[in-house]
Parts: sequence; C-alpha cells; structure tokens
Amino acid sequence: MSEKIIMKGNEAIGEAAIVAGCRHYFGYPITPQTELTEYMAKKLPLVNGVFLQAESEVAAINMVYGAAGTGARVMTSSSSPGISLKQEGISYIAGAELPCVIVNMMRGGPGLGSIQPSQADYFQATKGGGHGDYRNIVLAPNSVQELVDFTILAFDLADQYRNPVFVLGDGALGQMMEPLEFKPLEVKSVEKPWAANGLGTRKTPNVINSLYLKPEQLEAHNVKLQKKYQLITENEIRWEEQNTQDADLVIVAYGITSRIATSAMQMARADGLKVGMLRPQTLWPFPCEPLNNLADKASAFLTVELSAGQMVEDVKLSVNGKKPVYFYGRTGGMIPNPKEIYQEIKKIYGMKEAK
Amino acid sequence: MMEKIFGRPESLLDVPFHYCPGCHHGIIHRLVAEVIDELKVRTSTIGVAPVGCSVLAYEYFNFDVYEAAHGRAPAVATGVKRVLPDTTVFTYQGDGDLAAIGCAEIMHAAIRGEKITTIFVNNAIYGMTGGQMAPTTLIEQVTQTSPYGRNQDIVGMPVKMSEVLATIDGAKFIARVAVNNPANMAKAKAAIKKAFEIQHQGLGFAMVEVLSTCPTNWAMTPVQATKWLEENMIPYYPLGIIKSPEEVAK
Amino acid sequence: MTYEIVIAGFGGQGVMLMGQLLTYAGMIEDKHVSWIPSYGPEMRGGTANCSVIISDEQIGNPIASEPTIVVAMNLPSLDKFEPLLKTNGTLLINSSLIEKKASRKDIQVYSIAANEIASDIGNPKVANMVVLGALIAATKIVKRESLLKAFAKLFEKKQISGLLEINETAIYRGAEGIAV
Amino acid sequence: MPKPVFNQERCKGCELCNHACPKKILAMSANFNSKGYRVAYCTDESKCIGCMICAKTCPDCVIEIYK
Repeated sequence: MSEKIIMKGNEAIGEAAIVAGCRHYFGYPITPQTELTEYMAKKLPLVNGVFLQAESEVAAINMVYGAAGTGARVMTSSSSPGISLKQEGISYIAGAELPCVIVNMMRGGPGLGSIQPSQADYFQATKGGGHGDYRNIVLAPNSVQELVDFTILAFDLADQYRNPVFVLGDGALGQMMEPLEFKPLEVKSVEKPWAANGLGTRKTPNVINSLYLKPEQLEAHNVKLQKKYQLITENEIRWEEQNTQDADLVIVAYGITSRIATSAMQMARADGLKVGMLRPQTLWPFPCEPLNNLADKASAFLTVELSAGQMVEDVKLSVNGKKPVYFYGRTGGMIPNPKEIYQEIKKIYGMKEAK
Repeated sequence: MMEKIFGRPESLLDVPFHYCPGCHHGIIHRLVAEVIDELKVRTSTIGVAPVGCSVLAYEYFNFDVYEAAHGRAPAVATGVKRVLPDTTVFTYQGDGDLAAIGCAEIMHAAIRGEKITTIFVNNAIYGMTGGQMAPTTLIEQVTQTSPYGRNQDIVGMPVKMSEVLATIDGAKFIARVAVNNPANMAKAKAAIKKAFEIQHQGLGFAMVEVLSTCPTNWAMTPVQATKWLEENMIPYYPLGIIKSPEEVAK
Repeated sequence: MTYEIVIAGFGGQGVMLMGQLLTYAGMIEDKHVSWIPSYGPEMRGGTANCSVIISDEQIGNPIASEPTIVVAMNLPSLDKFEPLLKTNGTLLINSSLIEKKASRKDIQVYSIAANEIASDIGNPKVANMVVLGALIAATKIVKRESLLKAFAKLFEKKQISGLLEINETAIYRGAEGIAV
Repeated sequence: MPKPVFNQERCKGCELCNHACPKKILAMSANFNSKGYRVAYCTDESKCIGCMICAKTCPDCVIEIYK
C-alpha cells in the first residue's frame, strides 16, 4: 500500500504526469492552473525532463505537437482563455493523430471572464473547439484522487488511440487539497512506429501531417478517424451511479458540481425523496446508453452545471424524449450550494420550496 | 563507362516538385539536401515545414518531416528538438509565414537560442494564396492586396527579418543569400552549411534568409524574375553574413 | 459526524496554513478530509478564507457553504461568515483584532486574544497557531497530537531550530487562553 | 567528355538553364513533354565543358552531368 499524502489538485496532476512517464511539458501561466505549470518547472528538471515556458499558448500547443510527433509523452495545461488559443494546435494534433494530454482548469467566461471555477468549456472540449471533424477524449475527474488517476489514464488512452486527451477540471478542483495515493504502476510503453524521430535504420521517412489536398484522401482519413472515434465510444465510456436503483429523479453532474449535487442528493434522501445521480467520468464519449436505460425507470432528470446549459444537450439526446430533463446552472464563477440544488429538486417534485 | 558527377542528392526523394516553373524553391530544397548529405546527418534530420508554398516539403525530403500550422514551425521544431537534442532540426519557412503570422514564434525561438536552423525563403509576396502583399513586399510593388503598389504610409516599410533577428543574443548565425547565379548559389550553400554546423556545435539559433523569385505571382518569366530580384530585392535586402560567432568575437 | 469549517482572515494571517494543518491532522486520524481556498483578487483585500471538511463519511461538497465552525481572524470575516453559521454552530473570534461581539444567540461563541498571546510567547507570527490551539480545545475536531504531527510533517523540510517548539507552545497557550 | 542528361518529363520549360549555360549549347525543344512543357535539351554535347551550371540552376533537378 502506498502512503496517503495531501496535495493540491493542480500539483497532483503534475506529479501524476511524471509518474505516468511524461518528461516534456510546454505551457504558459494562467490562473487557476498556474500551480501545475510551476510544479512542472520545479519537478521536471529533477527527472531529466524538459519544462519550457512558451511565449504564448499558441506556441505551447505547437511545441506539444512537435514533441508528441517524436513519440514522447507530453502535456500542456491551461485555463479557459488559454485553451481557446490552443484550439488551432489541438485540431492539428487530432488531424495528425498525435497522442498528448491537455489539462483545462476551467474558469468563468466568455472572454477574459473571471478566475473562479466554471464548466462553460464543455462544448469546446467535447464538440470540437477547433475546426474539422475531430474528437478529443474528455475525462472529468471530481476529486484530487481522480485528478491523479485520470491524468495517468489520459496518457495511456492518448497513446492507445493516438488522440489528444483532455483532463477537464475546474478552478475549484485545481485549488483544492485532498488525500490521495499513487497506486503502484507500470508505465505502459507503446510502440510508436509512426513517430518522426529521425530515420535511423528506418528506410521510409515518417511524416507528421494533417494536410490531404486530394479530397478522396482526406475523406479516407476522416473515415479512418471516425472509425477510431467509434472504437473509443465502444470501449471508453466511464461513469458512476449513486442511488439510481430506485431513483425517481436522477441528477446528472460532473466535476466539482457532482460533489455539491451529492450533498443535495443526501439532503433529499434524508427527506425521503428518491433522488439518484449519474456522474459522467468521460464527457466524450458521453454515457448515452446508461442514461437512456435510466430513463426507463426514473421519471425525470436534473442536469446541474457551472454553465448556462451545455451538457444538458447531451443529456436530452441520451434520454431521447423518454422523460423530462430539467436544468440548473450557475455561471461566471458562481458555485451553487447544496440547498439551492435541493430547491430545484423540490420544484421538480412539485413541492413547496425548501425552507 | 561514364561517371555521374552531378545529380539528385540522397536527401531528396525522386519525385517531381509541385513548384511553378522557374521558382527558386527547388534550388533551395536541393541545396539544403546537399548540405545534409555532406554533413552525413540524413538519418537523424527532422524538417518542419509550415503553411506556404513549401507546405508539401514532406513529399520531397528523404527524412522525417513535420507539417506545422501557419507560422508555428519554430514552436514545433522546439518541441522536437527538446525531446531529441541530438537530432538535426530545421524549419523551412516563407516570408508570410515567418515574418507575419509567425513573428512571435521565430522571435522567441531566437530569444531562447533554440538549437535549430531556419531556412527563410523571402520572395516578397504570398505565393501559395496567389500573390498578396507580404511584410517583405517592396515599396511600390504591386500585389493582389496592394494593387496600387505598397504604400509605406499605409502599411509601413518592408521588414528586414535577418537584421531584426540578428539583434537577438540567442541568434548566433544570420545570413542573407540568393540563388540567382552560380556564385551566389555557392555562397548560399556555404551559409546553409554553416547554419547547420552552428546547430551541431550547440551554439544557438541560426537562420539563412534566401531571396527567391516568384515568377508566377510577379507575373514575369523566370529569367525576368531573376533580373527583377537582382535589381530590386538585393538593393533593399543586401546579401552577406549579417551575424556569425566569428563576427561577434571580433 | 461532519465538521464544516471556514477559516477567514486577511492575507498574511496564515489562514490557509491553518486550514491545511487541520486537514492534515484529520487525515492522520483516518478521517475523510478536504481543503479548498476561496481564491482570487479578494485575497489581497478584505477576506481570504478556506473551507475544511473533516468527516467520518465520504465528502460531497468541499465548500463549507453552511459551516458548522467559523474562525474569524478579522472583522470583515466575522461580518461575512457569522450569518452563514449553522444553528448550534461554533464561532471563534480573534479578539485581538475584533472588538465587535457576535450578534447571534443560537451559536456557541469563543474568543481568543491570539496576537497578544503570540507576542507574549515571543513571536507575533504564531497568532494563527494560538487560534488553532483554541479551536481544537473548544471543538475537539482533531487531537492535539495529530495537529502537532501534521505540523512536523508540513515543516519537515524547514530546518529552523525551535520552530516546532514555539508552535507547540502556541497551541497549548491557545487552549488555555480560550474564553467563552 | 562531359555530358548533360535531361530527365525531360520533369522539365517545366523555365529556361533558366539555357540562359545560364556559358557555352550557349542549351535550347528549348519544339516538342512538349506529357505535362505540356517545351523541354530543354543540349544542341551540341561535344561543346559541353562539364561546368554543371545548368544542373545547379535547374530548380527541378532535371539535369544530371556525366563524365
């Protein structure tokens, strides 16, 4: 058994990346994820790694593109406005099928927004963000332990599928401290015959590229990508259910919001209301089928997000009209308290508002 | 039995270039390939080519190549070189790419003294998109987006990137060359070789700016274009070694 | 049992560290724990605060929106967090800096003259540890030994002679100096 | 005797080589290659001095020099 330690979320991600074999990090400071950048600056040189503060997020993600092309495990991190700048590079990375891990500690938007927690980059992370038909694998941890576990998982998934993987957190998760442990782990080494790392004894040059000027070739490339995304959808959907066996009402929430919603659910249960929760751990691929199955038993759904309503669209698509889907969200860095969410639950039950 | 005394270098794949007739890109590709052959580093060389006429460079070089986003080649090359410090990494960029959209990336690669080599092809125009004004377009030069000639009151003077970058400490070797005649070609090749040697010595950033024609978008024959380059570009963009470790030492 | 604690003061009073020490001490006692700061521009002004949850059960919401315990290190913190306290909750006031009395009657209120006691020990910087000593004496959320272990753990890399001793003294004096 | 050899299918008819040749023994053919370019050729191989200037000037690596 490994020892339990306490770490800040952002720093835990950094340590997890190093444990996962990441030795290259390129980033640019932005609140509320800067502790991660600083952690890498401190720790990577101690393990013969490379930390480089780029001149911009645009440069940082393109450094990631270069490093990923060599087959190295590489990571960058940022927060909402910085992630927007990175979209160009992410589209290229997806197009060139390079593995990398991108951490977004979401903050309030749009624009410069605030530095407080938010989940308003859900669309950007799960539906594209950059141009073209591509998908990022999006992991949504809700505890410091999961920040560790999902960061390690992210590197494995990235290598396995040659795809960018997002660890989508929020300012609160990045800033909070909780006990965690590093389970003993063998870093999976994946053959990367596609890597452009110098010919060496190889006869044919490797090219890292996303340009296909002939439409037939680009379509074939897109078909190949879509097959990969299908495979990911079949194999990598992750979610957690609590109290859904007998639930009338199912809360759907991820990340920090799922923690708060858990408290609301407990309040409701204490009052005899049969409330359960489904927490997506992957936002793409999204747990459509589990939600659709729950729609046969439960009578309503409540999506809670730190946004004006983004994931709720996927919840509606999953429930597919079988049952009503309600939404409650706060934006701009505001965080709901459990009572607020419980009031929403009571509204749905058609009861008087909670005291 | 006759012996071949001049032919295609090993670092160039035996495929036709897509470049327009008379375009100097082909010559510059060949010179880079010859230098890499002569330095015997082909199997450990990695090229990075971003958007521009040379976007398809990966189809021509017989070593590993990355296609980068517009302007970002120095950042991509940084990523590659930081993982693989023992390889030979170079970017091959046009003037729109390097001097406009990629201004930040090239500046900061030089500022970091990034141990990469940049081949900067300056033809005073955007070639691939069909002849629009570049930051390097000469005063009064007519392009698709400066139909009345480049006006310095509106868009400023053409930028001399080599001189700008030479002011940066991390840039150890900067030269401007042309491939308009055999003598200049020899100088160009020598500069390119030096720029790679600077990288191999681990000294810092090195760049060779190569003045080039764009007969198609200049609307001239290749022969006329070469003459135009000699009469118009070279006077504004003087040839020579702008910065080298030897010069700095003096 | 779940303690939801807000520790609030101004930047430089060491409120973040107080929270982290409590969190660590809770972990040492095999409790479920979490710590989260309220971060942002306000950290440079009025109040900086952090939430600590110490519980026998898995922790849901890590933000103490209805705290069971509030530690107010300065006046704006008292004004902001006293109204949020749960009925029967505990309020600890640093009376060195706060002259105002608590206004609610449905809570347990303690006060400690932390800055005076710290100066008396010989180091004004340990006022926060005096308050922690008072807090655990009043609420028993963690044992004193656990808090000392946590302190030793967090500061194991700092080789300052007498550091542990003076903080230990501060914790003792806080426990003694608490007033209802 | 040196000799230039043209890979005429690669020639784009840019004429840089025949302007560069110091012996003025290169010309553009009346024939087209499959791409439709009038290709360069040597009018009098006996006069070639093997200076390689044509080959170095050619942007498309059309010319090889043998000796």
